[in-house]
Amino acid sequence: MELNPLKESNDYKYYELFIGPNHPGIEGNFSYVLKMKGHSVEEVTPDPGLLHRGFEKLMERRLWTQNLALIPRICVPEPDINEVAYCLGVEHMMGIEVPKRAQYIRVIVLELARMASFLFGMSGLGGTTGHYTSVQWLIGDRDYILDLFEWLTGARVYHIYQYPGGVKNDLPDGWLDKLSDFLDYLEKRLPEYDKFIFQNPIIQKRTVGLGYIPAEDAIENGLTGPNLRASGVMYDIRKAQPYLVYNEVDFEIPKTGDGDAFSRVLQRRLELSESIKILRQCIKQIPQGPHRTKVPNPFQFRVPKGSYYSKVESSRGEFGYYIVSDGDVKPYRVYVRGPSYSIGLYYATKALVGMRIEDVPVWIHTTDMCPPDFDR
Amino acid sequence: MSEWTEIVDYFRGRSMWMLHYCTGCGAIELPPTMTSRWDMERFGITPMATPRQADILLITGYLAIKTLKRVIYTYEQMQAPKWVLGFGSCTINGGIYWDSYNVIERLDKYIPVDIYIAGCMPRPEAILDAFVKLKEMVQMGEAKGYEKYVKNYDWYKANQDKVLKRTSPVLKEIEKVTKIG
Amino acid sequence: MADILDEIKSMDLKASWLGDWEFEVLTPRDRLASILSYLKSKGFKAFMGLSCVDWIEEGNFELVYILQSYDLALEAIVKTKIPRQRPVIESMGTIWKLCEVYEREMHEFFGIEFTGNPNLKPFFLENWLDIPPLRKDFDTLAFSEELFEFKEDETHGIESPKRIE
Amino acid sequence: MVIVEFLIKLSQGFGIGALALATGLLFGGIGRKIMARIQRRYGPPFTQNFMDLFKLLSKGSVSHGWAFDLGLVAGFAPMLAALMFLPIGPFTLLPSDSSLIMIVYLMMMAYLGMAMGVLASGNPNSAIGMSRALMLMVGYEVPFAAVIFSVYLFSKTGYLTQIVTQQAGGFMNWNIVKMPLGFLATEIALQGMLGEKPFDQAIAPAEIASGPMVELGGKYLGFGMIQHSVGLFLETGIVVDLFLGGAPNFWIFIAKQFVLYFIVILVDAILPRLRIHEATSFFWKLPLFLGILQAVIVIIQGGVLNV
Amino acid sequence: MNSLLALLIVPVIGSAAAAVLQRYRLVERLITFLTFSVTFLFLFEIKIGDILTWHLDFLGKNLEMGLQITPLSIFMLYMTIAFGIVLTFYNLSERSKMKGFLLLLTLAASNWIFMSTDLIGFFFAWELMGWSSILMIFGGKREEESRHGALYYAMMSIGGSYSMLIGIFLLSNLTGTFSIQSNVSYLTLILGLHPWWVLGIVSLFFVAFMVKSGIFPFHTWVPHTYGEAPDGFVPYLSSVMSKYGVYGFLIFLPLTSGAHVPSVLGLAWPNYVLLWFGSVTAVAGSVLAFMQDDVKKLFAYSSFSNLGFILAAIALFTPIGLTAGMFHAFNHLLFNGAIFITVIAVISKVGTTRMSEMGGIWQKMPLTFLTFFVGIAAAAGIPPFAGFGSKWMIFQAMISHGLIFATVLLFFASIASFLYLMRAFHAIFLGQLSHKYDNVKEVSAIGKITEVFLLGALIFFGILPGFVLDPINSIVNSFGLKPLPTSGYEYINGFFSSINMVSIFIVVIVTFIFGFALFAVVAKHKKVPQEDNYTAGQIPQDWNLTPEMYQFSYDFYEPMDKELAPFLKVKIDGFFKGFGESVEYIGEAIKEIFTGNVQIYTYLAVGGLVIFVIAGWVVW
Repeated sequence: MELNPLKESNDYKYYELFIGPNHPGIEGNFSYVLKMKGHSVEEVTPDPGLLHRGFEKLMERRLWTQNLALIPRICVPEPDINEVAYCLGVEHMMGIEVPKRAQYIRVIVLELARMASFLFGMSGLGGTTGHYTSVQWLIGDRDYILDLFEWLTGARVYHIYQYPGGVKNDLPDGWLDKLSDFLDYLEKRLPEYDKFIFQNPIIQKRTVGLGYIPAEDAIENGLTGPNLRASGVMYDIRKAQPYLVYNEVDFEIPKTGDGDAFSRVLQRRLELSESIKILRQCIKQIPQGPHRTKVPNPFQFRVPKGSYYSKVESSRGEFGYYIVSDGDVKPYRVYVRGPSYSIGLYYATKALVGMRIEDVPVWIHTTDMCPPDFDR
Repeated sequence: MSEWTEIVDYFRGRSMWMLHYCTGCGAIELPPTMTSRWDMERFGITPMATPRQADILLITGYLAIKTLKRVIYTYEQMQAPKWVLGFGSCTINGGIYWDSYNVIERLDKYIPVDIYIAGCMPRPEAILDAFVKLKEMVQMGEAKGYEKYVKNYDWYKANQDKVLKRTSPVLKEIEKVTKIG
Repeated sequence: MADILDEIKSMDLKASWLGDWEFEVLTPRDRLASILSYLKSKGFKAFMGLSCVDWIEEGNFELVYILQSYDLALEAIVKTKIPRQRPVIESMGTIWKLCEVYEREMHEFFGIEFTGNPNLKPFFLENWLDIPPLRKDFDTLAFSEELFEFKEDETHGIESPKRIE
Repeated sequence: MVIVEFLIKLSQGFGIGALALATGLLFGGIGRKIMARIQRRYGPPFTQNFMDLFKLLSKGSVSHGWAFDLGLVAGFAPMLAALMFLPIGPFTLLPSDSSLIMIVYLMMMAYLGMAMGVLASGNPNSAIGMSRALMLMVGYEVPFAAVIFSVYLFSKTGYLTQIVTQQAGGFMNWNIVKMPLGFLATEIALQGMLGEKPFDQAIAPAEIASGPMVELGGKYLGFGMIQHSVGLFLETGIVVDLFLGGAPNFWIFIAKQFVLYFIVILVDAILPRLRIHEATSFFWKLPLFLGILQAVIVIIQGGVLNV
Repeated sequence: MNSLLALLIVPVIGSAAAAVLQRYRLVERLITFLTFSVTFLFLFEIKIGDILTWHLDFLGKNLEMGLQITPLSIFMLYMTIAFGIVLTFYNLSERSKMKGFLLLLTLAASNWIFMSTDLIGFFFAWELMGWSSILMIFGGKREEESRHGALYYAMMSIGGSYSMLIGIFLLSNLTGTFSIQSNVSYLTLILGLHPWWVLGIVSLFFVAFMVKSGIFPFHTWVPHTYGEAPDGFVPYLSSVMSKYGVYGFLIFLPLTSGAHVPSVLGLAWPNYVLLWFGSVTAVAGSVLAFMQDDVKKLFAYSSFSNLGFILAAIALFTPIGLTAGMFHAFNHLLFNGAIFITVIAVISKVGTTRMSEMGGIWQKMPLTFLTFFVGIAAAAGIPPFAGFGSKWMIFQAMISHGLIFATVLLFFASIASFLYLMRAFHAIFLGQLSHKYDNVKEVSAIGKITEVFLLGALIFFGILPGFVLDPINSIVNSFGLKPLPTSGYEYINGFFSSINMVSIFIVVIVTFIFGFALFAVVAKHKKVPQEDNYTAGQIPQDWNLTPEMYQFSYDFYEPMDKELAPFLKVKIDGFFKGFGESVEYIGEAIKEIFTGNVQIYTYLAVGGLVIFVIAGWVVW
């Protein structure tokens, strides 16, 4: 009975497999080079930079307000967080007080964007496991949100709607009604999704217990957002360090707390419900008033000397802007901290080892990483 | 023989498979175009996994130098007839990244482009419109970018090499990097 | 919450609040490792990012370490300056392994050498021969014009793509 | 005379091949349409698969050598050959050789040929895909074999033509009524044979970039499509002949095939893909149990043929 | 009558000549080849019913010994000698360390086995065959391992021999004669009275046969021995020598054809048990085969898996079962020979037996590749090649008895055989060609002739099986069973249906022609090297991608291995590995006690056996 391993060198056992950039299993234009043995991963090398545009350099060359047109492009599925984070930083450094109504509008926009991003992220799971019907449904429903955005801002994807001191336009008439109609519709759809996706035995079979991330690991490796919360660390910037008017609305941090792929997706699904709850409260509570305060004209727009790290809770985690000003009309330095950086470029090299190839794209998509935000 | 070519072109126009390669941020508008709202499959356009199987290469937005290299490699792995769709302003003149050190300015210096879609980002309707236009061009036998690539290969290659195979610093007058001890 | 700031101040370091939830600590570079370890032991377990600012006029690189404490809901921003002429600093990979990835990026974009980091290969850029791009003296527009040679109505003897209305 | 007869058979064979191909492509097209409607979209035209095939056959492609070419042809020819022994409605081209096991083994030759072609390309993605396809085959062929054997014992013949004639005379004579468990096992195995979800591990685009088809383009992919379409016709046709009593004419035959395919499509639309070892062991549990139970029932009913 | 003796004497003379001229490699090989050919010529001289007897006075006992030709023996003789000719012809150009004189001794022994009418002759021939093959295995490439393999084989053989010897003495004590025929008829007679007694004696014989054929649970020596035997000898070992066991089974199987014993599903229960041994062997062989990385071991397992098929079929002892079994024995000889000859051709060119180090050889050895392809297609049972008919008949034979579990198991083994064949095919011939094999050449002209011959034989006997089925029918007839109806050379008549192989062949050929025509008519393709491959857009040069690093063949069925691992652990890995190890351990211990030289140990073991024989003689 010969079941002993052969004795000599092991080199011939390995081969390389490229996941990305031109591969249906990767998210965006990004690449993992896997060293494989059999059907399992032995070593992971990420290859970023395929989307590197040098934002941090370009922002130094543009006026403070010009940058608003540039930065939504850092994170494509959910561009508004960039604008808000940047505006929050600039406003803090300049000491601008933002009107209440504008803050509410910002929360509405942020939550809508978060919902769109969650729907998009959940469709990634369908795409990798071959559950294409769920992809079609989720992306189709996401389009209603884009329609709302289009009405509000004039654009489907890149809104360029925020401005230091408020938002560019007030809400159009009837927009809030439309929004609440949409929320009604989505609430009707969600149980269907639950049945179809989250209670689907095969989806559960494929994700439950996959890619378990313990809480310690999650903290140590800089995971944030739903990925962190799915591991059981109940930390949400909206609750812990409330910005805008998040302290005036009531919402929960859902607890799934397993740290496996399924709980990461489930976390997003439950937070989607919380977003609906927040939006409903916003619709009720939004005050009348101006939607922006007066700020200097773009060519005189100078931010006092200093630095500040402003951050918001995005659908992927903590999105931070470290802004340095030397008092000029242009920023001296802006550093963007994307939430996918640590998980995509570092933690994946540890987590994917030992996984079968069939689980790799599922793991990638359940962490919902977004290559543009670490390539910048 | 020309009738035969016409028939072939007709079917090519009705069955265009695009490569599933999200080269840039324009790819975010592809899922809506593919899925239930706009349903690209109506026109026989389906995403395909590898360059061997695909007819259309979508350049969805800006191209970093690193990506350009891979795009060219991918394009050369595709088999004729093949078409390239430049997507968004960035492929036309660099768009908002006109002064970026890592983003190319004009795509058709490096590979032949059959149709550009302007806008940042182009709406799904614009994408569909481009596909329909491309279909018409293919059926008329006008979309011959791949032949242009073969004919002017040296010119394209020279442009590609200038960007991809640098042997010396681009900015020469700037003083040397401080030597690190 | 204020305790931690006092403690840091008592260690002979400059520290101040930047906002409601974050404070900055200015440290000389030889004390960087100890202050980071100290903060980690005080609950700032998560490493959020490493940035660098090129103060070209004073001839310094300022390294910015952003740490996060989930228990205190606080952010600590630790800054240290190194000379621009000889940008060498110890790698913090011993405290956070994750830090090595950020250091690799900073090495590429600013040309800072991190001693003790084994993996400082090119990361985002390929075949980069010029000075690191995020330094202030790097002119991205000139670079772009030189390399990509963009002219609005350039045809190169090949007909430009057809415009569709 | 022999030559004339041969030529007649040859032209009939061409006819059957073309018919099967057309039906398979049409089924594929309708399947895509149904799938689109489930996914709340309009979907491609019914004829989309024809256009795709035509385009593929007229498109340029790469070859990795003659083994690559030979493999693709060897993947498609035996499938066509197996078709010649299938009773299609009342018509069988070569009724005297329509042994069921022989047809199953001819189909396997098609897989062998296909495997040779795609593996000659030297891409590890296709190697993984092929290893998965073979592992899955161990899964679904075993319950299917159990069903075949129980049909053998029940009908006391191995000719498909005779199995069909024995079911003549109305619905109550169909094997689906007499051997419901066996039909159930076959239907599940059919899902695996056609490689539809949850058993599409072999191509799994998100995991291995469409697996065996990675290096196929143009006519090679076209040949793969022909093989798939003919295989679709053949496999559903075998099940119709085994359980649904064949058909008095071609149209009813196609209709019955479509019913089977429709079920497959519906399952395909709502289920994601299993992992490969889960899929294989799934086949060894419920379907194999059903198949063997069916065989035991047949044996108890007095099906043992004492020699 | 002389030709019967000639079948024994010619090989012995040839062997002596080869032994003398051992130093001149080519001459030795030529002698081996010529001896086989001459022996084959003598085959034409003999016919069924030829008999030769003589008496031997030994230690005061008068023994009647003899040689006889039965339909079974002539079938076996033709098979073995014809295959030997092909192999020795191929070996003319082969550089392995095979010793021709030992092969010829084996031939003499095998001829004696097939013709012997008495148990003494049978036993001595059996021993001669066993020991000469053991000595042959010493000559493997890796000395230590091949000694190990030979030792293992010797231990198992000795075990089998002792068992058989005890059986022979028991039997002769009961009947007073050594004649096979009278002993078998005596056993048939007392079967009704003392079934257990008969079963015990027969089991003693069966153990020896099972060991020689490598039937579960006595298969443990197979991979070791096959893996280490000289390359040139492995085809003979696997194709021919495994059939001796089948011959042995067939001597004793008619015992239970009477209706004296309780039966299961219309099958006498000893047969039923034997059938299960066969089925389990088939499955275990297949499953173990697809976990191997060593190509010789893989096909060793494949070989004993097929022996399982044969045993399961002949255990039925019905006309169709017997026909199927014998037919499969023939087909196995053919396709296994083709596979092993191509495999050793590749091994001799690339210098390794590890499959994961090979790959892409098809570009360098096209004819070998094609032969191998047809070989595995036949082994997988694909029409219209040899191998399909027998598997098809085995399934029909099994299912007609309602043996659903065993049939499903066999079908599983058959599909699993597809897995390991495909894996070997991929790992050796397909995939990326490593640069270290850039200088590999196709086999020499002699090798090409052999391969073309085997290729032709695989197709010829595939589409005209009647040429084999006719002699098999006469064997079936000689066992007192009613042979299957015949209706022409191109027909195979099964239980449920019959098949015209020529018509299938024509259909396949026509569809292939059509396929190639279509392939030629549609759009043109471009030939690209294997380096130009899909790498998900990454540039291979950037990642220093070598062909070896883009070839996946190690752990090919790892998910399946994991699924099956629990079964293997409990059933085989635990008990039988322990069994195998203990045997090895004893061998090691003896080796340590004595000189440490296995050859001397072997002589000691033979001496022990002789003493044992004489002791037995005196006691009984």
